[in-house]
Amino acid sequence: MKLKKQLIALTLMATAGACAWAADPVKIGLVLPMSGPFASYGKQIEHGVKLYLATQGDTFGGRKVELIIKDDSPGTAGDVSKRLAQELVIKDKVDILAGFGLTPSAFAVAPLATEAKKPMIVMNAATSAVTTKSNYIVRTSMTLPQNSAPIASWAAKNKIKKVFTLVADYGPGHDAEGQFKKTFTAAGGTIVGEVRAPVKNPDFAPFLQKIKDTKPDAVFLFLPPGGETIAFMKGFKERGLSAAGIQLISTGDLPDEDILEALGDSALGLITSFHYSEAHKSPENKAYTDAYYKAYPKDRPNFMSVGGYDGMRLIAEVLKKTNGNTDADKFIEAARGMKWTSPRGPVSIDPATRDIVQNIYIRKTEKVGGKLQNVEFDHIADFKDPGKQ
Amino acid sequence: MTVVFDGVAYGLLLFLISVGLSVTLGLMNFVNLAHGAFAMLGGYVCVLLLDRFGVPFLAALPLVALASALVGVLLERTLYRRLYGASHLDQVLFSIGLVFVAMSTAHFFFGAQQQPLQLPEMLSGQFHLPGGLDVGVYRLFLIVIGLVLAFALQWMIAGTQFGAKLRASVDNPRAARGLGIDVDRVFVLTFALGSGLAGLGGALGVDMLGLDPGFALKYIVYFLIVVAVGGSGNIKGSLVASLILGVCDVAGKYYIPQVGAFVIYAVMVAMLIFRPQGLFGRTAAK
Amino acid sequence: MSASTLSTPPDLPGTPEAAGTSAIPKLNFDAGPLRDAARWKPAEYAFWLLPVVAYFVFPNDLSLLSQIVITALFAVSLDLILGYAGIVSLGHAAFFGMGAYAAGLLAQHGWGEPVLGLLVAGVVAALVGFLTSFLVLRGADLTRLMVTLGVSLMLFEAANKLTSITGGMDGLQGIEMKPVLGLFAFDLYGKTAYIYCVIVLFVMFWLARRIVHSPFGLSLQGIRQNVFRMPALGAPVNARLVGVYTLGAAYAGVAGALLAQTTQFVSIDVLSFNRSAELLLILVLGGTGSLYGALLGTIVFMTAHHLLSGINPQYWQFWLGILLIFVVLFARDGIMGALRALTRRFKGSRA
Amino acid sequence: MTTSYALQTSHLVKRFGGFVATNDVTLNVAAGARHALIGPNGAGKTTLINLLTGFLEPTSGSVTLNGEEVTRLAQHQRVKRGLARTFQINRLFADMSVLESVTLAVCERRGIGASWWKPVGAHTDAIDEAAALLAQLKLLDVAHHQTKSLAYGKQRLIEIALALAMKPKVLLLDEPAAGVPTGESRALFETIAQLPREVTILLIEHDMDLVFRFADRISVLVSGAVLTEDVPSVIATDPRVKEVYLGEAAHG
Repeated sequence: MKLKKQLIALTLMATAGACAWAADPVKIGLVLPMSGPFASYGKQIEHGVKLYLATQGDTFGGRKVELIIKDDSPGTAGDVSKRLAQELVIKDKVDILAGFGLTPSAFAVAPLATEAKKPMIVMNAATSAVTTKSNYIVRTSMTLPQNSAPIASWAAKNKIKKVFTLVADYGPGHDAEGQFKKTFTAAGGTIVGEVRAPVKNPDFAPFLQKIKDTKPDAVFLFLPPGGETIAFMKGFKERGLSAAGIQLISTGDLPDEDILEALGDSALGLITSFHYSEAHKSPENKAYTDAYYKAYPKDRPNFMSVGGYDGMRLIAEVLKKTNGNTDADKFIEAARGMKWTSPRGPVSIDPATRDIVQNIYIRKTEKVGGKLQNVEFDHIADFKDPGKQ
Repeated sequence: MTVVFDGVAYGLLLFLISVGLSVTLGLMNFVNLAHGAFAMLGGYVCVLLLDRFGVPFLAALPLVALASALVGVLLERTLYRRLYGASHLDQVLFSIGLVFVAMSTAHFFFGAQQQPLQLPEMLSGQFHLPGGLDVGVYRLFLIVIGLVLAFALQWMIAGTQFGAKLRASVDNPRAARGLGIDVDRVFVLTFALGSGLAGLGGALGVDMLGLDPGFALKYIVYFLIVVAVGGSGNIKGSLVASLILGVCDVAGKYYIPQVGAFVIYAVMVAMLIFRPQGLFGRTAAK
Repeated sequence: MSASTLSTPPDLPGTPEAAGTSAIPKLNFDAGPLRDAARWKPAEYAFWLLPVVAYFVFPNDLSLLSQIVITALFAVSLDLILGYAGIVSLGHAAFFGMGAYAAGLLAQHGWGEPVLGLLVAGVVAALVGFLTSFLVLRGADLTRLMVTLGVSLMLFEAANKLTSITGGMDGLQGIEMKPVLGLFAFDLYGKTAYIYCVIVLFVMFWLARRIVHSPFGLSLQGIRQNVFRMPALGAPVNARLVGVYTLGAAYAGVAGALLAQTTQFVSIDVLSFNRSAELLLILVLGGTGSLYGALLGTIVFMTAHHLLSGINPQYWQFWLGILLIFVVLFARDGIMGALRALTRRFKGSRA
Repeated sequence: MTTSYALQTSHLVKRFGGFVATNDVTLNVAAGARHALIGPNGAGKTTLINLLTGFLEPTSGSVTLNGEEVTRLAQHQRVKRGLARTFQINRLFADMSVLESVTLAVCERRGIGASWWKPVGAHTDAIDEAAALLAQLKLLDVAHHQTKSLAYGKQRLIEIALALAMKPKVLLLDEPAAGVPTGESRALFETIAQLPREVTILLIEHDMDLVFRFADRISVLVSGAVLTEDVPSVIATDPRVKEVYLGEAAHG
């Protein structure tokens, strides 16, 4: 029964695809959390996508790009994301689905992308298993393990023997903790303490005190961006843990450019591993950040905007390669193994897992020209997502 | 030992913010879930004063209390007054509506991200007591303010003429009017007091709890727990309840982290079942 | 209306047959209004044509329509508890979530038959409802608000902690739904899903309507209107409240299961505070105390929400807040209240 | 011949903290009696009724209904055993029609209060019984009116209708004529007087001439304790009763 249905859908798509690709615009449906707790995710990704179209033009492979944005607030409700995606496919007849600020929305829409045979470009959701949920998914942001493994191997190589891990008690937190522990203990390090703090946690005092008592070399941290991170960083400094020489290490989404101001000086000295920093030295990044500030003076470019920017670039490159043909299988074939230089550095799409392969940089948070930046001083080139090895 | 100290500081912060709710709920029998919005307002006004107008932190606090009190009076005169007789359900829905409005207004003016708040030098950092116990200066500052306010409020409610008039108007507005008490004026002042305290609590809390448009909804539960456990309208009850909850939460997280959030919710539900009127509250008069 | 002649009243209290008083004169009394209260009115038939018409008028919006139907069932479940028995709840999503997870886990482990999923979800939610109902019996409105809120928050925490089972924040995936009754597979366009949801809503609504018009329903109204009088009539109030709370929980569980099955995904959001708060808003908007109030409230709220968030995705919550404040201050009886007032005025002016 | 008692209490005590509301009350109401309970305000009459109906738990002592001890039984269980009451202050279903309220009471008595399948309208026997009751209390004309729209006097009749719907063996009337204009209270008492002897009535009433015309036995309650109990003629001449009432009047 299933095969017959797929054949009909294929022929339907092919005929529509064939005659449409010459003139009609390419409709891209963006499913993003534009309001609610994760509103800043949606805003940054939208900035990235629109910035690409503004700077590189909006016609590729002979077809003009048309964006349709749907707000799947609060972002963690899979049923809302799936309903909006279904509307985009059936009502707005989009050719490509993109966006997905959080993992639940990506997971919910994946089966739909398979059934409707629509390419699905994930621009932020970071859980490793996302690309396995549908053969039509390509990810241009990052994966959690891809960022937590390098900081672990860096720590082991740099005289950090005893690490205390503190993560937020939710899915992504468990993944980051698991990956860090696996890589760090394999490289000879020991975990001297583990804590999973409740997600809504107005006060870190007890945990900070516990860390201070165990006196580790470093603390590996994974918290959702926002109030919790600020409270922790301030407490870390205020209770004299940084003064006591305990090094704070974590993945780069903690000192995200969006909240660096709010973190203030408590973020100084933080060492993180990430795939993008505003301070990354490359002509592409210089052009990108200048264009970003011109278009959005009130905000700062961060990894989510680059996820959107590169997602749009991938679509543009594929359209050029397939001469405007958005047939799902042709699209994915064209995307596999694609390479380009992104504002973050050289990137490519892993032909097997359709996930992004990129440099992961080790950076330290310092004041550059009066402004807090994550300055890169080391990197691991073309790092694949260890989560799927 | 510092766990107890942190618990007390955190408890007092909870008290500062929720005492306003205890006032509006207990003395005026109004379930004001929008109380968090007044605290958020206080936080944003404080950030505004510090960043844009360079007002020092300590000077900003009274202004913040005044600002949120004024907004409280404005809303009380226009909207809240119509709902004094309404059922708790109506009051809850009304205040949830207010929270939605406050959240999107804050989002519109201040954007979605966290608001930075730089504490003045003398309030940050650590203070090393002889016994090797290092105490956060800001936490000490919070405890002092919390206790001062608690006793001032208790004295005001129990000791002054205004306090007596207030309690009379709530117990029996008709009788109070009969005695010539201008009940409306008393309610306005009480509401202003309640929202002013909330604003102050909000501003003081920014450093520890952070501040973003979701603040009003995120911490609603904590304020309600303090009032429910402490018994509405009872300053002493709210103080003791917030201290117990503060220490319980902190100790819970220190010793048995994975249980963490369950502690607070379980304590709340158990308390409500066995002592519906709260630890010290009067038996529900109405 | 023919006046139903009254058969000689059986053992009239206090009038022993032996007393020899003449048989009670035939009472020309018409019990009509009460006797026909449960009969289906033409307006109701018209109402139930709406979903059929909507199927043809909005073929591309079936997924939105399905979610309106699911929320309508969820609103009916709260109306049974709040509108009829007067129990205030700010944590009704607890049962919705339990139903969703039950159906989701069932389907994930191979029992993908939808109708079976509904039954299991209803039973699981009813069980949770029964266990927590004793917490709700004591205390006044405020305590009930807080207790129900506390229970739903605890379930939310539990769902987040048991990531291995529920998938935690990332949600429960890998749900494979088998065709409904083995015949109708869930299709891309959501046709089967929509029809399936409408049928389930109608059956559950029909049952709720029957219950509401039964002596049990009347006794619930009695409890809501005067909880002191009922024991004096020999009614076991606590047993009735436990009964309706469990029934409401079962209804909410079935609604949760419908969502899990039609979207083949369960996110932790099914247990969130927002869902309970929004449901309360929907019910008050529609007008508590009438099942159609729950349905109308859902339709108006979800459509307004969909259109508003379409217009400006970032600030639709602002208008939602304004709407809520307006309804509470000025239109307290909600849409049903306004409709009743209209019909009364219309009937008044006509008669 | 030993008189059988419908309702008895032995050494009933109720203390609220220090205050003794019911002080060692032993009351025996004969089956079929028209027993009145009189006493000045604050004598503890309503507390006593609340103890009899189970609304309040006694501090000590016991309550017996038709020979069966019911002290620990919940309120609704005592009603099932034939003990019905009216309230001093109306406790009615404001938004329900009169017929609905009485039908609800009849359904509860018939034990179909929890039946959820057949609509109320289908239980024609229950509706007929309710209608007959309304006819008996001359409320038939307002059967479909909402309770809250009726005059206070009519609402008092509904209180009695609801109590009668319980087919009580013992009926507790807590100042049934309170707040009813004198004209209507005469009619009210006619209806009560017509009730058959199977129904034992314990009446609490202030209006002396109503009590003396209605009751065949009177107990006088003063500050929670029974001062005396006797036939109306003896009570009428008993100086202590006069003193208690006059005393109350004299001291003001």
